Amino acid sequence: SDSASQTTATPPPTTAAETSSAAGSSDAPTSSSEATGGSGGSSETTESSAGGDGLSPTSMSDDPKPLIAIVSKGFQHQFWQAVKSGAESEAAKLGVEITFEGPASESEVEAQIDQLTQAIAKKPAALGFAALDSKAAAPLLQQAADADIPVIAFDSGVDSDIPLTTASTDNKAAAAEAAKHMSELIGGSGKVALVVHDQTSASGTERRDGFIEWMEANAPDIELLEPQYGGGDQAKSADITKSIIAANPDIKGIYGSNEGSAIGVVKGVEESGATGITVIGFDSGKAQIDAINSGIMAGAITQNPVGIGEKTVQAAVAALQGETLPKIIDTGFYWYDKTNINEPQIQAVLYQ
Amino acid sequence: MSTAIAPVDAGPRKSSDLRGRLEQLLAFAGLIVIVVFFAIANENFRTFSNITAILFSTVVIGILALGTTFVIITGGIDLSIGTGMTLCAVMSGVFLINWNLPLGLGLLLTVLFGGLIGLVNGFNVAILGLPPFIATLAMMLVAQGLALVLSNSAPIYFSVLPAFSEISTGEIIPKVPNAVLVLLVLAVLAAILLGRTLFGRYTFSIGSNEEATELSGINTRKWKLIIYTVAGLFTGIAGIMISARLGSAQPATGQGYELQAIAAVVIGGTSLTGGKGSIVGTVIGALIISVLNNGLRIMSIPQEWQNVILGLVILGAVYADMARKRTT
Amino acid sequence: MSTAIAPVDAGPRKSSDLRGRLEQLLAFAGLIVIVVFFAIANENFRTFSNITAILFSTVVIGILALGTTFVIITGGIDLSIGTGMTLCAVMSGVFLINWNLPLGLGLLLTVLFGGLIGLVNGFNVAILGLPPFIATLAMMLVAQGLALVLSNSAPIYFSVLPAFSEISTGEIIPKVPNAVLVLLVLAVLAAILLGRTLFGRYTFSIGSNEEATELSGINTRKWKLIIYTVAGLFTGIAGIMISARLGSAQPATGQGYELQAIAAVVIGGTSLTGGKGSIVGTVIGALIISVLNNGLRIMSIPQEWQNVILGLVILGAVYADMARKRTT
Amino acid sequence: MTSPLLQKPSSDAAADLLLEVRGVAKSFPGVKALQDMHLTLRAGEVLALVGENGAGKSTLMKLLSGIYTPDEGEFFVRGERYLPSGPRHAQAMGISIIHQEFNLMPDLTVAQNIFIGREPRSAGFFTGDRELNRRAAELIDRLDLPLRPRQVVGSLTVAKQQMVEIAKALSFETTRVLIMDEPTAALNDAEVATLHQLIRRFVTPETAAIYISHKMDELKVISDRITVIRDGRYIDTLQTSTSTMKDVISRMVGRELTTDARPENVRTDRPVLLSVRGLSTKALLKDVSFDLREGEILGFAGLMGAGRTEVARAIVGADPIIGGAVTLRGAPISVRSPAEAAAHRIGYLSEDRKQFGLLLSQDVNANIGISSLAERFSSAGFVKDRPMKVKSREYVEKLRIRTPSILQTAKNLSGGNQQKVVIAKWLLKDCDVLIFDEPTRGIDVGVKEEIYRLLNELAESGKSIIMISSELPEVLRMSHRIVVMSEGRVTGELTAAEADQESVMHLATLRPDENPADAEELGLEPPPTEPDEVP
Ligand SMILES: Nc1ncnc2c1ncn2[C@@H]1O[C@H](COP(=O)(O)OP(=O)(O)OP(=O)(O)O)[C@@H](O)[C@H]1O
Ligand SMILES: Nc1ncnc2c1ncn2[C@@H]1O[C@H](COP(=O)(O)OP(=O)(O)OP(=O)(O)O)[C@@H](O)[C@H]1O
Ligand SMILES: [Mg+2]
Ligand SMILES: [Mg+2]
Repeated sequence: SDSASQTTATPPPTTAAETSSAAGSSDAPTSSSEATGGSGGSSETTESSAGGDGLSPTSMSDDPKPLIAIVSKGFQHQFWQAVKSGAESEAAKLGVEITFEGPASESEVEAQIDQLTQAIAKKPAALGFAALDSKAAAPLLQQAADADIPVIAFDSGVDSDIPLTTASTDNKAAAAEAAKHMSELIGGSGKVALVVHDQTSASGTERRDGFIEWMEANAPDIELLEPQYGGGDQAKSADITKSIIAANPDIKGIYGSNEGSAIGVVKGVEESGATGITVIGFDSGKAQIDAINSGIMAGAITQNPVGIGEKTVQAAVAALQGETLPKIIDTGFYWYDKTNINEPQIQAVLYQ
Repeated sequence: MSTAIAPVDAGPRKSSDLRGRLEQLLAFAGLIVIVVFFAIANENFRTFSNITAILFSTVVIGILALGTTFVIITGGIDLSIGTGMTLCAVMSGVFLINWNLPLGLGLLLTVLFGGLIGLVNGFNVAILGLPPFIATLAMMLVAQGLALVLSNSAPIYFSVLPAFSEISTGEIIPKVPNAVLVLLVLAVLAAILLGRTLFGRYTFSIGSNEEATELSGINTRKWKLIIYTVAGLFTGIAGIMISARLGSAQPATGQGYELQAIAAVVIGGTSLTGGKGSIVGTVIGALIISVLNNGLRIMSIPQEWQNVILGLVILGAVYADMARKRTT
Repeated sequence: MSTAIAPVDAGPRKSSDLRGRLEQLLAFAGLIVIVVFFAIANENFRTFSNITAILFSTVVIGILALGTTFVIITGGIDLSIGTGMTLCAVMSGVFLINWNLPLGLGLLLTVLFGGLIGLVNGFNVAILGLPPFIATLAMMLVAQGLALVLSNSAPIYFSVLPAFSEISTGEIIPKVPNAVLVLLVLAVLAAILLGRTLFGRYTFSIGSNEEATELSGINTRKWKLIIYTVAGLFTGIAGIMISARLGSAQPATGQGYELQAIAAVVIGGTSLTGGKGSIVGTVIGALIISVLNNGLRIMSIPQEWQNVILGLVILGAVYADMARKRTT
Repeated sequence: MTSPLLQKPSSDAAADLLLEVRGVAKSFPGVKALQDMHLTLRAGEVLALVGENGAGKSTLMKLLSGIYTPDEGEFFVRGERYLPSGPRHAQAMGISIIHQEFNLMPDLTVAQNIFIGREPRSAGFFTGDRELNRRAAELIDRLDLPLRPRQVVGSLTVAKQQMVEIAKALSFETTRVLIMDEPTAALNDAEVATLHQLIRRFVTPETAAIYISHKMDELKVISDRITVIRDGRYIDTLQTSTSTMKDVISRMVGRELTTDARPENVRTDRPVLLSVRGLSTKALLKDVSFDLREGEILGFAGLMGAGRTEVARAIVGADPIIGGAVTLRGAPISVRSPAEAAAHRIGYLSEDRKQFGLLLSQDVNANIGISSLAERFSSAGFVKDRPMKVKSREYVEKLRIRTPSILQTAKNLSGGNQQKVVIAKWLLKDCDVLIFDEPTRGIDVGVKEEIYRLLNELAESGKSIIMISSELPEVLRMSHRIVVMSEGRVTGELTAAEADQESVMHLATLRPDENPADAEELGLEPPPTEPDEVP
């Protein structure tokens, strides 16, 4: 499946209070702390208070429920479905109505622009938006601002002043975390391959570049192969993985950059019958969880898609109440493996 | 019936002209029914800004569909228009941003580059005799790869060149994006090209019977080369329009556009077996698709149902159109 | 004279059979050249496990291509096979996991469900008379939507049913995944169906001249209905094979598979205008695509160049095949 | 008026009447194809059905086979009312029809075409190909046709395709009524004779045949009675033995026809316009040489497969040549495509109008204009529609093309009218050399005369015409000189004065003894098996 991501003007990752507390395990977003400046320590409290109490059900009861139109980067894939379910449950809690849409793949920038246009045409009370390309969306965001529709960015930043806040994770830092674990697991040397879901979208490039950059900086003895792109398709990623193994019998580790890629890598390794290959994945889903439990996958990075959806709706509602929002809401990322997978705070961010 | 001989010659001609026009008007029927339905069902649909939004969203697919109408009327197909458009978008970035060429020249070169893609397709089809499906499928793959290579797999932004975006989003006529005008002008141009010129006539006759056309003393190879090249020029223009709209050349988009464009052409009544078709039909076909997309979203139909309904309505519209033609 | 009849009759038949077989063998030429090239260029290519990996990766596209060969020989097209396969995969999950049906029954129902998709296509094409492109495009959209609806947009996992995965990844013959055997068996079946049965004969006949076939007293509507249904059965099997391989039904995949399958058919020499084609050709076409994909990856060609090369090699292979046929 | 046909047939007559058509009418948009049509077919007879192009003959046959349903009227088969639901029903009633337009599957073999829908099966579902080919071989043998069961039909010439149709129609054991719509349009005299023999063998006291033709001579030979229709109406039925062709024709066209005399003068005084030397092709032609003078009509005669069509196609660059030279007005030219030929003002009208002549889905206007559009009816790439349409109408009138308007789709015209459209196309284009391959195929006698007149006019005005025809009388009548071909070679050249049936046939059947291999390649029987039966 496709997945989360980031745009050009990435806000610096933050160690939000919530993040660190949620991930009690020592493996929790460690690497992000170094990159953080400390921009948003206060963020968590602000937004949670905004979301929680702001709307009493009675205040809304006479009017039709306010509509929050959400345009995401994807729709069909598990990651986005998890975001959607988070948004939906929060909307039910807060008594608002939402619509949730996204293009079929993360390369369909124009389709997303059309969806955003129509979302604005519905005259929503607020707008949630994860931009595939923020510049392309700029005029529409202006239009929303002119119509006094508050805009909440999520998943990745929007290169614009208009969004009141951004609920997201730092993909690059998350990928670096994956690289760090890979390096540790294979003992700091050997061949490592990347099966990436997309070579142009922000989520694809950042999860690739974050991984590569960490390796280049910290693991000189690890030889990285040319990244291969499987479009997030499991079967294609499996075929790619088998080719990589055939071409490099001495391969030590393979990294799959989203759910579809990761599962494809697992399938490919299984089908090729090769042993001793360390597989690291990204995102969650039942197949990945099974693979980690069975030991085929060493571990994976996951974001908190349900949390992203919840926070987006919370922030939108807060904005409708006229509250001020922090610039950034860090929804965090987590390393999970066999050892911590059953811990409640990890279970809370995994989706099946 | 037997009234007089004199009007017999003028009479049927005029009435058949009228009937022809009426038919074209009626071909709108499917489209109009859909529009009326949405207009009644949802007030947000019938706003002026939503109408322009629909037209705006038709532009890129519409332009691709216009160009490929010619190819389809010859009985061919062009699968390369989607990624070809992307490659042209990237080339516009290369010309205007990387090479910093003047706007006009950059645009001209982009359109010509589109023509070059079409020329290569035409060469493969008309001169080497490859099946159009294969020739353009190969071009689709090549263009997809080259777009990534030439852009280093990263979008090229036109932020430094606001005039470029004006091509699409500017408003010479207030409240109407220029892109819509571009589509309109190109549609008129294509209609003239298809209906009034030798080029159009030969397009039809090649599609109707290529061998007979050849034996009628017409250089069918030359004309097929030209037809594919013209389709390529439209691809080039579509490349400009999409990157102007987005303010960037996105090297990974485009795949899937070819199917939508071909669908627009076929929904518009152009036959994939060649020899039949019209530009009006293609425009209507493209509009049907974008009106449906827009309307379903405006009505907040859950997204997983949107495609189901889209498919059913397309079936219904095309079936109704065929049934109507059968009875008249 | 009468004594001579037997050998005279047998003579040319045998020789033409031989020539036919030789031609088919030569059609491998493109494939063989490609295989030999990679085998020389990279030693990792020519390992046994890599060969089975190539075959394995051909299975799903190959099965779809087999079924759609029949449709294409009639002069039709089936765009619904990609998402139709996905819908069938989801249905296999619904039958086996949600409804907990016995394995055999679940598989049977899934295949029949594929047949149902094909039947609806066939109805739209043969009975309502819709153009196959439109009818199956609509089905493509409907199937895509229904796959999401019926699965609640979430994968359905078969972890509790290890026997299901065995269908694809088990190894009745050591080192050869069952999926490869399934493809092989289906190819033989399809070849017999096309070459030795009335069904095949009428498939060619309809593609060659539908009107004349109808006038010869053959119920072309009925046969077209059956042909699309058969293509649907293959779609159903492909749905089983892909979910068995992945251990889950993924509701969001499938789009794009149709184009690859059609490409395999056309590269294999089946004409989109109908009347000509072969199963051997389709298998070769599918293999050409997967060998190229595999070989280019094994050689670590940067991915953005892979498509460029893939496109060029397809052009070259088809051109060479045509040139060969022209000279013989 | 009450025709005797409308009376209820007595039981005696009913036994005699195999087929009866009563008061049938059929209209298409803008066309009344048939009105109040009558016809009776008696057991044991061959009934000829004649009428001008577009008179409604083929429409009647399509009504009989259930392809169209009549607006009015009814059919009776052996006294029983018959409302055909489709070809299969017609066949079950014992009616076999060979339609004017071929109904063949070009990608299937001869045997597969003949037995389509009636394939021998094994185990119910599998095709018994061995048995299929054996039966086809048997049938072909019995009918003595130059076909092989395994030949792919699309690779056959029009004439052979016609033979496949004939074989198919005669392959039904249960056929009582055989209807043939212009079966000989694509056949030459020898093959016509063979077909007539087949028909005679077919017609027994229990069976009968309807025979549609524009070739007046053969009516005398094959038919017992002749039914004439005009403008979709029944006109008259004549006993062949007691009437003259003049009677038939005057009923057909509603007036007397005058025929021009054949040209006498050999135009040796005129300069040579086109000169062909040593033309050879890979498939067939060997060392073909001839000259064409200005203002001359040069006839090409020969048996089927003699290579006349191939000469024409080679000259206009439709087929590649492997040797030879063509000079135009003394200057060598190299023509590699019909477009280049057109640039040299050489035009070619193909013998196969459906495959190589017509744009079936386009209207009459587009078909007539296609060749001359660029040079006569356009400026700066734009088509000048008005003058184009004026010219189209002019030719529609001149050739009496029966069509509701010039915007009628070519597909909806009758076969003969389609042929006229193709001829109009070339008459409109101003060519110096016109190669007409079987130009009067399927054209009625009245218009034939008109076309002959137009050809003569063209020749008078200095144009040169090559006329390929399998109708020997036509070649003899029209040509100033006649080139005779056999098996890809020119076997002789005759002036109009020298030429007669015997001399031409002698040359046409002359076989180059040294290369039986060529004959084999053409699918012909080796020389000894085919006796020269015609002279
Ligand atoms: N499907 C059709 N649609 C419209 N008009 C038709 C159609 N079929 C036949 N016609 C018209 O009906 C008339 C009779 O045609 P028909 O083919 O029966 O003539 P015919 O006697 O067989 O002529 P020919 O000798 O040229 O074959 C013609 O004017 C023809 O144009
Ligand atoms: N059995 C055959 N199989 C394939 N092609 C054939 C066969 N017989 C003849 N031909 C083709 O037919 C052409 C030769 O016949 P052509 O039509 O030139 O003769 P023709 O004198 O014009 O006779 P016709 O009366 O049939 O027109 C060549 O192009 C030849 O290749
Ligand atoms: Mg007729
Ligand atoms: Mg000929």
